[in-house]
Amino acid sequence: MEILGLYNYWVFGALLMIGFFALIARQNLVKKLLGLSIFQSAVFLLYISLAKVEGGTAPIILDPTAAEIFSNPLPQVLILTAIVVGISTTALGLAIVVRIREAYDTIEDDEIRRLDRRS
Amino acid sequence: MYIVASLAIVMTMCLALTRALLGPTVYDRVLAVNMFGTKTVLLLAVVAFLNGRTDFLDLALAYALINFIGVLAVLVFFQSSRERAAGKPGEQR
Amino acid sequence: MAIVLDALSWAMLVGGALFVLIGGIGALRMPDFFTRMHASSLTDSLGPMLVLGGLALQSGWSLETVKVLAILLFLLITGPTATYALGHAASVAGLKGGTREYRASDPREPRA
Amino acid sequence: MIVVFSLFLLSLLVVTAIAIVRSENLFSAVMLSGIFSLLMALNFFILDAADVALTEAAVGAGVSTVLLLGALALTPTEERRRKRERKVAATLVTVTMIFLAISYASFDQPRIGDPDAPVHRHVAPWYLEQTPELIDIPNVVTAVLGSFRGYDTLGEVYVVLTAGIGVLFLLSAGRPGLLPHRREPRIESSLKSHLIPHVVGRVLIPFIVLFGLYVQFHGEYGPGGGFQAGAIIAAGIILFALLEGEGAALKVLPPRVLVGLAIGGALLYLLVGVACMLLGGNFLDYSVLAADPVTGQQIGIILIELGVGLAVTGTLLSIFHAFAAREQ
Repeated sequence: MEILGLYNYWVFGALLMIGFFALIARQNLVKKLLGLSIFQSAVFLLYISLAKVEGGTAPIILDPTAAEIFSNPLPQVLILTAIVVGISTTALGLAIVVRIREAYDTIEDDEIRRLDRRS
Repeated sequence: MYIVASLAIVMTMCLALTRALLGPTVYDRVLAVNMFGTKTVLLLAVVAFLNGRTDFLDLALAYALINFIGVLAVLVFFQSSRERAAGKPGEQR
Repeated sequence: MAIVLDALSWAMLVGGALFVLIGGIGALRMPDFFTRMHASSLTDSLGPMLVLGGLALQSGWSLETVKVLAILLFLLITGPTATYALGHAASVAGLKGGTREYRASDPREPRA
Repeated sequence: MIVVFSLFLLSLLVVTAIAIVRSENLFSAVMLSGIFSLLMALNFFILDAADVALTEAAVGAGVSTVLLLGALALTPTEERRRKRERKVAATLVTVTMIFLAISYASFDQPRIGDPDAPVHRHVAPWYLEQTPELIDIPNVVTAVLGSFRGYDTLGEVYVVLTAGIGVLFLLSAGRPGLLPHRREPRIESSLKSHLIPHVVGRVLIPFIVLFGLYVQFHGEYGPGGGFQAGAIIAAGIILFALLEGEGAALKVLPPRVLVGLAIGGALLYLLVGVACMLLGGNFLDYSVLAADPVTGQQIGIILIELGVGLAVTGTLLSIFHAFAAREQ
């Protein structure tokens, strides 16, 4: 049981590296962006995992006198805002991809570089 | 009993995910995503009862309302890509 | 009375879970798209009805019941609509029914 | 027992992520990332983060899929097939090594859920203890978001706004004016011809917007707040745009209004902070807004949540319309 308490870290590592792999090894720019958002989600997962307290519940204190255990609100606040920021930055990335496609007629990284070299 | 129900739902999610991975047509994938969404609503509701925090049913309600948009967006996407493939006049690409 | 309601709600929960599972198996094992859709769409209505009905019985008569019933209502409206729309799109695109495996001539992924 | 679910759902997350990276068709990658988002929300929920799960639900189910599809409509959906390159193999080895290193390092980390972990020993107990006393709202997450760490949130709102402005700049190049203008009527891709989805969707829109408002103003008492509400309302209006065609949605909420909402919301947040300074407090110290400091805090939080909601709705809808306008 003790070892299972570390499982979230491993999943975090795996997701982080899957996203990183997509970012480096895939040539397609949209795929790179999807990899970036997986990378981002890995970080979200790490923060929320850290916020968890055993036997706790979400930090909404309905009855201040009751002695309940609550999970840590701070990482949740950070990630809550980060999710919305994440979608807007992904949109920014997609906008850049759309413009690249209009200029080069391709969204493959190596082809773009080849076209750049030729001109 | 909540446990039994949620286990069955998680198993079903697994099956739906397998269908999404296998495909083979794009419609199978959309179907799997739709199924997965319904199962998510159910699991959220059951786990809210399991944990005794029924004030969190809002989450399931949010998914029940919003999941539909994804499927409709896919349909609009199909429709517009079909129109584009048919080469409608006035569509410069 | 309470024990009857309790037993009924447990039965509904387990029954609903069973139907959900059957739908999942059907969606995985059926041979082509339309039969898969058949399996998943029917159970996507019946399963939530039973599961959420069971939950509503459990919660007694409170705000939770209203929320559970609202979730059920929205699922019952949107689920079949999504299935209809998807099936319509698939048939317009020329996907044929019939118990056979996927063929290379079927429209696969849309190209932009 | 819930631990088993948690492990299972986390594993599904990894499987889905691998499938996203492996699939060669970008459309199926987008569909799979929809499933990824659903799984993420479930994991957040099981890890006791109801607010975060609601945010992921609001953003992931509606807005994110629509934006990705909007971009895919403008780019090829098929990834070019290529032979396995040496670079890929090298990357795979490197990535595996780093993964193993992270896993090895995890043995020195506190177990998940350990109440004595350093994270839980820092400011968090103070927040949990002081919120009922200083702000007196049940949802500690909203209290920390709005009041204790109001600076952070202000910054995040401006990041969202900046990203939105960036998208508008990038996608409006080559046409007159920064905002996408009303265009000639044309054959639009809408679902008008599909009777059943059209009717059902129209029934649903008021409920989505109503639910968004509920999430906005119930955020002090349950999971919710400006970020979630903004995303949900934006999703509702995007549904309208999908059903009636994008032009009809622009007629109801013209681009100017959307940009006005985004900027107005962000300014409202800033002005609340400035008002606090003018009334003799610190920047974003809402205690001075009313005679009673606790009431002042509550008023401040409601105002800034409103600002956040407006800014997020305006920005997300502007981004959506910018992509849709580029399509022609």
